[in-house]
Amino acid sequence: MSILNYLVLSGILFAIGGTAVLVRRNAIVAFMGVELMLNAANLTLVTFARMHGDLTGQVIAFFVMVVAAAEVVIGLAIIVSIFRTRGSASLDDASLLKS
Amino acid sequence: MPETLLGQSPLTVLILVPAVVAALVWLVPPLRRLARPIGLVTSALVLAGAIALAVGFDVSAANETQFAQVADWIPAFGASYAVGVNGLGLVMVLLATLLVPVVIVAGWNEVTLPATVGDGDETAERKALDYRRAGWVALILVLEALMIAVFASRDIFLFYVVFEAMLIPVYFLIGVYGGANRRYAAIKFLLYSLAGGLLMLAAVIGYFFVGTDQGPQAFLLDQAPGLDAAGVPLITEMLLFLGFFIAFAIKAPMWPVHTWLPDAAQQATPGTSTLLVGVLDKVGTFGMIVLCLPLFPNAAAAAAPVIIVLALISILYGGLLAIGQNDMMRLIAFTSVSHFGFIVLGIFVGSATAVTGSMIYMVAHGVSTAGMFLVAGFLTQRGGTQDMGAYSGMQRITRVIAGTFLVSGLASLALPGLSGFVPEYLVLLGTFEVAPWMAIVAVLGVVLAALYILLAYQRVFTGPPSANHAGMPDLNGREKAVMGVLIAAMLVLGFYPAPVLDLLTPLSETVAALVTGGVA
Amino acid sequence: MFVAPHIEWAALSPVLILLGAAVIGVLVEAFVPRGSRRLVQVVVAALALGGALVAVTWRWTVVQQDGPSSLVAGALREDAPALLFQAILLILALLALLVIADRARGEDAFTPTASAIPGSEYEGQARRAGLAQTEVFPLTMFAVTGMLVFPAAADLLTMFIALEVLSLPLYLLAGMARRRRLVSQEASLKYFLLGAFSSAFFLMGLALLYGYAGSVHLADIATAVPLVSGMDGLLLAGSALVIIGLLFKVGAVPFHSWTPDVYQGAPTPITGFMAACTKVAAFAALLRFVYVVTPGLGWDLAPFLWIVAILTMVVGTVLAIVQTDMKRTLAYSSVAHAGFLLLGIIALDERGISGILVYLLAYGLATVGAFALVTLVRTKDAEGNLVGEAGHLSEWAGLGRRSPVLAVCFALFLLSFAGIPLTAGFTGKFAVFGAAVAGGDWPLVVIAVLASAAAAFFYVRIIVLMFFTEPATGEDGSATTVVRSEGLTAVAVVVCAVGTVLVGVVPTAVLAVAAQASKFLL
Amino acid sequence: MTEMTISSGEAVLFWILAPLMVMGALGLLFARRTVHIAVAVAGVMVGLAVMYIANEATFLGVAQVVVYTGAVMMLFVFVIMLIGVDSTESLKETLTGQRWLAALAGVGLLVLMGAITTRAALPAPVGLAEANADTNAVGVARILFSDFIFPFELTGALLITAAVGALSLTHRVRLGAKFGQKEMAAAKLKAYGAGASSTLITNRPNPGVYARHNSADMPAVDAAGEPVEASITTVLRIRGQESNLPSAEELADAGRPYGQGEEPAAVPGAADERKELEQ
Repeated sequence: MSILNYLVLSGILFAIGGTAVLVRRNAIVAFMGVELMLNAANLTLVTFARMHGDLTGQVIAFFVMVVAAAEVVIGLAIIVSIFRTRGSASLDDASLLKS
Repeated sequence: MPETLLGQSPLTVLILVPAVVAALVWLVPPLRRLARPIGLVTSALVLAGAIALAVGFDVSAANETQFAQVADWIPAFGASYAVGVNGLGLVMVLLATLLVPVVIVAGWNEVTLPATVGDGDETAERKALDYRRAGWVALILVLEALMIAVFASRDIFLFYVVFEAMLIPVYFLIGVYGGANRRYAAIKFLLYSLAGGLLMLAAVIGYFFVGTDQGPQAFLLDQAPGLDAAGVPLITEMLLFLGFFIAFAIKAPMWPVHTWLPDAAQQATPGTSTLLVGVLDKVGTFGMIVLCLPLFPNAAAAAAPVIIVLALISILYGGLLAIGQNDMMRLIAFTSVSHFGFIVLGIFVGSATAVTGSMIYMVAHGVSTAGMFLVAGFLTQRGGTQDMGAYSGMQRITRVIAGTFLVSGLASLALPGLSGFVPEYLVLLGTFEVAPWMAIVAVLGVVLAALYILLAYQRVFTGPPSANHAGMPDLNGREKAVMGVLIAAMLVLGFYPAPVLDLLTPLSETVAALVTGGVA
Repeated sequence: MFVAPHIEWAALSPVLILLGAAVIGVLVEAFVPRGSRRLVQVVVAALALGGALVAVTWRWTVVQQDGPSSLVAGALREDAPALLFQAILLILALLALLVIADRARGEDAFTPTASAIPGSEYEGQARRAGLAQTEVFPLTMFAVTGMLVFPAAADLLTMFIALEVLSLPLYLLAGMARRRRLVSQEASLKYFLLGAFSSAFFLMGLALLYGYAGSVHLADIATAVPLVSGMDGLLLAGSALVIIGLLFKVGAVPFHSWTPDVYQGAPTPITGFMAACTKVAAFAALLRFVYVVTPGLGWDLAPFLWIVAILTMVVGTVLAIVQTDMKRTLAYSSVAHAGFLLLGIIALDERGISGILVYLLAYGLATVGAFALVTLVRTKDAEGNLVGEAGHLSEWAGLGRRSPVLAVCFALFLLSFAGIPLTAGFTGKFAVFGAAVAGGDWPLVVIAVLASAAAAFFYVRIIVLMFFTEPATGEDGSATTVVRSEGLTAVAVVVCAVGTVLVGVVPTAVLAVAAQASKFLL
Repeated sequence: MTEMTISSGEAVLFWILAPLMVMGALGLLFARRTVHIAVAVAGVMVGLAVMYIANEATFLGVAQVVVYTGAVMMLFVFVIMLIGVDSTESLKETLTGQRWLAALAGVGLLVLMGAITTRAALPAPVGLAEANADTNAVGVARILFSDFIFPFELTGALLITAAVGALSLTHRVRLGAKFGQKEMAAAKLKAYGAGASSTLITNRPNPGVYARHNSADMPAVDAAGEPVEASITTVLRIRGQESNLPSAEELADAGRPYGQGEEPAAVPGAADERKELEQ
């Protein structure tokens, strides 16, 4: 067991999150994919902090949590306002914008 | 002529005056009604200024830049505001300033309202017409300023900028005031020119970074070293040369990048066509002489054989297609393609005689083409169509039109005594000295010229007078004056070309030496 | 053991002024009566932007004298390029603010209340009651704050936070258009999702670089490059991910997919604001990152940037040609411009920095001006009621005849986009292309010139449409009309036009300042 | 600095948690119901919290539970509830092949991340024993308030933006007079007095409550045995979620409770109504 395992795990989570954003058509699910990506980055930061023996990584991860919280508020507010308009949170229904 | 006005070169004044007047005419509503007289007076003044300039020009030093002014413009790019003329520049400035008042007079009543405007409200109609005329005059004056600037610029960057800027007024002159298909013609013209211009831009940037001097005056033409001196590999030099040359070849329409010209000439008003073919297209050949050859002598020498072949093709192709045209304006356009072939041939063949010929050719062709376009314009304005098949026997109905057309046409086909003869003779002579077979091919072009002019004359002016056009008015006094000036110019150039030759000969030695690779 | 950090208040003044204005704006929402809110907001915002501009100018003189310095424990870097980027940002933001604040025909471009369901009874009530979503102004101020920090950020964390500070308000603003609410809301959602997606990439890059160097300061990472071995993968991938995160913001292909939708859906003044200012801020950050961190990489990233630049120029140009909507056309053209700007990044020398500065100024002026004019051109139905902005290109036909001044200004901005000489766009293109040639990237320049030629086609097409085409009247009697602005938009347009001409004709001063700023110091 | 060792207990913990977390994450890709996904992701977040603590980040571990699991994910669940628990997404593709392309991009990302992390020759981990000497929270706070004081202050702007944004997107000022219970009663009576036959003075009928169906989606039955449409809330009707009355056979079939294993059929007309509402 080495700390490498944590990095591999975070890589897997990041990739799954990224794929979810690209594949899923539901805005909320896609957004959760983004959250998973952020968390994966946090795990990387925490692991590297341990590797370097330096708490900076943890502090950055803490910042990410704050940022993510603000982002979630905005994102969900946008999603709710769209839902109230159309009764759906699917990105496919939101297809007025076409070239 | 005062040497300086507020410390400026007189050329700067000549550039500024029409530009400022143009802005005033367009922007100040009370002046709009008087636009045409104001335009005429301004252009006449500019012509007077140009003549004064010529009087003050030191002919013995025709090879050198005179009336020069150099000021920093964008030091970071190595660009300066540098103007000045040598013999060739002076001659071209004279040509441009001569043709502008002529065109204004010729097109006095050319601008009318489009059919859509005018629902009976007379004051509104009057205002709309004034606005439209003011726009026309302003565009022509702007164009005049730019033409003087381009022939006077002694900085590569300035030359490029003006070269591109000229597109805009021409584009509007064709696109707003032209015939039914004007939009297509205007866009075709613009796209061709833009493509050429951007290639030239790439070459300008390349020249800056490849050359030895990257200082604040790197683009100054009188200090710009040819790239042969900078030890640049031939391939690089060739690429840069091509960037410039293609832009100029599009401008001075050479086969195979000439196709915009017939459309533009057909759709533009005769006045616009006159300026376009008579002066603007000369910027292409002018650029070949003042930029392509001195800056990239090795590349020019290497490319000369290919260019000569293209020039010969242009001569024959233009002549052949001119014969097949039914549209008068297209016919004149194709004759120009043929003539430009002669000019390019003379420049690149590598003989001083031929180069001199080419330079005079640029002036002579400007005058004779102007005559043909304008008189054809007078005719079509009366007859209502540019289709030659619609006319017949016009020499019995409109004698003066027939006569002036014939004189212009004969000048164009190089009848001795008229303007076209001396240059064509010189080009052929020079070519024959270097490469007889080329001269023989080119002579075919002369034969074709005789054919297309005389055939056109025959179709339109001889034969039984057409009933449709019976009673068509002949040229009025204004129009006679226009044609009179032009024919006088043709005669002067035909009988007494010596002053012009004096201005141009010193330069041609240098130019020819560049092509042959010899030392000047 | 704990040492309180030293805070350089004076040097932070531009940021602090704007942050203060944003907070005051929020308080104004709470305490000032509805009738005078808008006026107070506009005044506060304009004063703050003007004040910040003065502060930046003052800091410029200080930096010229004392040299660059690090601020607040190394979070920010105060140096000449940062200040110049900030100055450009503030100028453009001030112009954009004028357009945002303008109320042509008594209506601004924003929904009376964003909380109303589009088309509902409540929305109608709100409109009749004359509500105004004045939160727009503090949100704009927050966005500008983030943008101001972005070029100066000296560590990746500050950069990340600034990225979010500038993005979050824009996500919200994009959804507040007065008309076509559904499209606007959708733009907001798309912008948000893709923006969050891109910041996740940025963050992962940050994490990997932290793992590599043990620090997120750009300078520390740069010093670690020659020292640390065995982890090149982390460095390379981290840099690539950070760059990808920034490329999303500048709208480079293949990270551009949000651009057309968001540009089209957002309220037009906001589109102008973010098209100009976000691009300036993001390129400033990209420039700092690339110039400080990656030179030590021995150019392993060059192929990646080359491909992105080529794709961006070509795809942006080609797709712009096939568009039929004005805002989408401008959106794709802005994608193409991102590609041209990337040439300056790739050049990796001082010329590149000054080139990008000039290009961004030119592009920003034309963009703010063009979108400002788009707000004034409206469609009218058969009864003469204003319906909304004229989106379709065909609705712009014949504008040159009816409003020559507007059409000439618009044509000027288009010519500047196209890079025609004597406009600012030409100066910018020349500077950037020159830098690329000097950097030896001439194949890129050839592609760029070809792309410019193709791009000129669609700019010219619009000019043709405006001047040479008869105005079209729809089958239902709808027509295009130009509304009079309250004056603010007109001022912005005139300033942009004059700026475009001046930078085109006498660019010496601008070039000299840019050249002074082009030294990046660690 | 001494080199850190990783205990075998941590290894066991990792190998139990990691597969669970990956499975939870895969829910994002394959689960159909949004609420399931949210719960799965919340699980992943808890797993991460445990891993943070294992990585000597006690403070973060706690913050993760409080902020992410407790606040962020619950906000997600809240919004999902607001929008509709059982809203599923359509699986049709708008752009053909887009899904495969996206999946391919995802696999590429996975390979990339794997290659980066496994190929790197990481130095031996130092461990945080020294840095955490004054407890982890104090260590974090020291850096937070010295090196990163500027970004820390800047997050304030972020939080204000979030608050302003959420408010402006959701808060509505009241326009016009207050329309409370009293006013509504008065209005109803007025309408009734004016002779509008469709107006009810009383409440609407309650949904049907039967021995086996006491849910709000079951209509009440009038004297003739027909369902009363007005007895079901509009929301359910618009979504097409009301149940049909059990048929006689079903009533007779007492062995099987209604509603298991089959979707309630949508009432005809509900779909049209929904469309109208969306327009």
